Amino acid sequence: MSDLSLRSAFAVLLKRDLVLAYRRRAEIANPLLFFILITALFPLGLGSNKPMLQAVGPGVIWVAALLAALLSLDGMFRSDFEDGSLEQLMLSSHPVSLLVVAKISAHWLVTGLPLVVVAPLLGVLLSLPGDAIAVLVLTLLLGTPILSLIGAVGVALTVGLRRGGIILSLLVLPLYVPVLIFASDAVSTAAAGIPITAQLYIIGAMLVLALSLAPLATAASLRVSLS
Amino acid sequence: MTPRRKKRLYLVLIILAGIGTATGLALTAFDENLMFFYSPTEVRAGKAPTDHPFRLGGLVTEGSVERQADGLTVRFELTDTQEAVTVQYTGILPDLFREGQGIVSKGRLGADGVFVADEVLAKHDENYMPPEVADALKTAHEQGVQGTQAKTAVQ
Amino acid sequence: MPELAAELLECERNGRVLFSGLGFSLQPGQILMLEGRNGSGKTSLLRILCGIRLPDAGLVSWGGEDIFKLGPDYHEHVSYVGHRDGVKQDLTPRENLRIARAMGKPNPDVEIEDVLEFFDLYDLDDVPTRTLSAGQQRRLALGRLLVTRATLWLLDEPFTSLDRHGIDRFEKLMQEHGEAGGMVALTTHHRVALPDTKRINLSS
Amino acid sequence: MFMRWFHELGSPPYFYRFAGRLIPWLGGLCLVLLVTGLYLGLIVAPSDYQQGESYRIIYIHVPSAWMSLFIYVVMAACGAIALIWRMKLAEVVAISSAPVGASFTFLALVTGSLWGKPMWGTWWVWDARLTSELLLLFLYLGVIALYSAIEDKRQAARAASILAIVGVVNIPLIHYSVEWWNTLHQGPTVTKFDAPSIDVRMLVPLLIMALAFKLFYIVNMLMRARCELLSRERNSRWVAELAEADHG
Repeated sequence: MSDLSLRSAFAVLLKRDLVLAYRRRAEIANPLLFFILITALFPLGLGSNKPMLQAVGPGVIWVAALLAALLSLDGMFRSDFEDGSLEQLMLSSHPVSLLVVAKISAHWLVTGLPLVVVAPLLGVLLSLPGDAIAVLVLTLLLGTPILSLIGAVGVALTVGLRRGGIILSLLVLPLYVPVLIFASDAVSTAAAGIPITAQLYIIGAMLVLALSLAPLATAASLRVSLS
Repeated sequence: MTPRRKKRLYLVLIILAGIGTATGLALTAFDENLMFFYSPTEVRAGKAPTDHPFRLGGLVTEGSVERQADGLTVRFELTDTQEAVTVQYTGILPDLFREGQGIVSKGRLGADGVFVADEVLAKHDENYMPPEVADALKTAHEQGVQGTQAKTAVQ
Repeated sequence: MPELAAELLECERNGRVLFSGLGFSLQPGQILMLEGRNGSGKTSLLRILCGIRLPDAGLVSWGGEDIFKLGPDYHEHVSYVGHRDGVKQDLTPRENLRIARAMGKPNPDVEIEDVLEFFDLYDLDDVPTRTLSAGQQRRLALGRLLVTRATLWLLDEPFTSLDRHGIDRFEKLMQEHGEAGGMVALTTHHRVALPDTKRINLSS
Repeated sequence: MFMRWFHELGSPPYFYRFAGRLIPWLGGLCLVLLVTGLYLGLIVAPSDYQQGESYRIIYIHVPSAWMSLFIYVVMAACGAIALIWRMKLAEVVAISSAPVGASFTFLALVTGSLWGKPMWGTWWVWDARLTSELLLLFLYLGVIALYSAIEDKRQAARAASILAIVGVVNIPLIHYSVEWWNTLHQGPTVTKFDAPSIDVRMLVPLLIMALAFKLFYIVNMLMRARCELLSRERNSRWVAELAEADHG
């Protein structure tokens, strides 16, 4: 009985955030446009020297993905904090750390998944070889949920602050660095035609670790921020 | 057990399982090739990229360092005691560069099998000792090697 | 039904002690009014009772157990309406209530339609909450109290933006909740005509 | 007995007085060790068979790097205590440790860079050890920034504690990076399981310096903690009494 109601609470919350995102779809599109624009700036700024673009491409796309994720984070808890829904979430009769997973999933579906979808296009713009594009998509698929999970902790810590944005990036970006290193390394290694299973294992390990610890840390941080 | 305790226990178990899985994945990754540089053996075996810059690490082979006429370009062999790769570098070498020393160099592998480096870094080891001790150790080691050889010969 | 008890509560904000050594208990059927000047810590006390805010010292217990240890097991008995309504502006009143119901322990005896009806929101149930007036939004927030089986209502200035009719109606609702064995703790500046209320003044 | 002492130490006025009495002693000892360590390390110890005189920077670099990790772990542990048992003093110790730890991390990075240029041939290289140590600096700065951004200091301390605990995942990464990856940075010397591969005349000054740095941290942290306590408890009776005694 309680499992059933937990599952329905999870589903209701997930659906709520998706519906809200849909009703504000213009805002949701912003990080995605930002991602595409930032990546497009590099060929414009560096000149369309193909080998060079190939060399910097994986790093550029991943840095852009990082910044786009950072930009989208604020939306995860800010409006809930301002209208009081976050207090209500904390007072739910279900464990907060599980409800937080619903919110993070919604955030990823709305902001992370689109990045994965448009990534091949950007790979083509930066003239990455086909294998590298496939790996790019794979690393983004594994890596962007980590960004949402770690980001949730950062937003939860800064949600009560009036100018939390700068601090948020100071807290979150260092924690993003390992993802960036291994993911862009995997893509450029794949471009060189070398097996990348090791990097994928590492990213997988980070994902599992973030999945099991970040929700707890987020719930604890929200508790602190609301008190 | 109260339902609350039970729930908490499940949660702890899930988290522990998560951490365990993560560790397992990470350890699997370390069994694969995840490294800062390639060794000469791997280069010889064709594991290093051909049209991509990479790092090559190894020991400078004794007696292999030759300076070109321009005084800046150096050629030397890097070895991991199994295989060796010839490295060519133009520029100023670090203090610690000498024969027998560990080196990490970054560059590309040419079609002729020569590694053209655009950066040479000297990797020093974790041993610290005064020169006289190092000498003494070296002699002792050589004697030790001779000793074992003598033993083998006797047997 | 368990009772809510507070022992030696202390609360400080930015190094200033708002109250300390505060103790009281709330039995089923009782209504507790928290009084005091602005900034005397009424809202902080309510949030401590909710379990959102940690007291700097002391203990709040529900049926003899620390509410912070009980966590969600305590929250299934609690419904809180704070300064901020806690409704999503882009969702309709009906959607808002459906979410509130799923977050707590749903009350099977109450239909969402009845709640909307009771708070005069029935005709507005398919427009975004953003288009509702402040008083209507407040009524929607109060509607949350009915959709779950919460017995303890914690209300921070529940009468804000309500008209005379709404106030009377809600007073009556609180009274009925008390008669049915529920408990209410509220802060308000309105003179409330409720029998059998307990009062705590934080300013004295 | 011990628990009672521990509990007493947890009360701010007691800790304030206790730390006040401890500081001059520890500070003096720290100074003596620092001078001895530097004298032995820079003048008495022999030069290295490979690196000559340049290796002497280990007397600053290695203890700073150790302290950067040690202080982070202390900070996170105090943070955990502060979160679980809501102990005021643990909050204060955690938050007072952060600036000292950040300074040591910075010092380790700078001295490492100074060492790297002549030895490796580069000021900086993005290998695992160096990158993860740089991340540690950012983690420290994040903790400090978060703490100062939140107005209510108790809330701030708890938020900073959570961040510190989250950042702990970086610590094993730094420590084991030289073993897990083929880094440019050399492997551990003193802490490896078999006998340290360093001459004893070089090891002794290193250990003395390490102890001196540890004492420096404790003294500095205690001084900061005293200030923090005074500013947090400025409205309490014991601070008022203290101020009165000072004036009178």
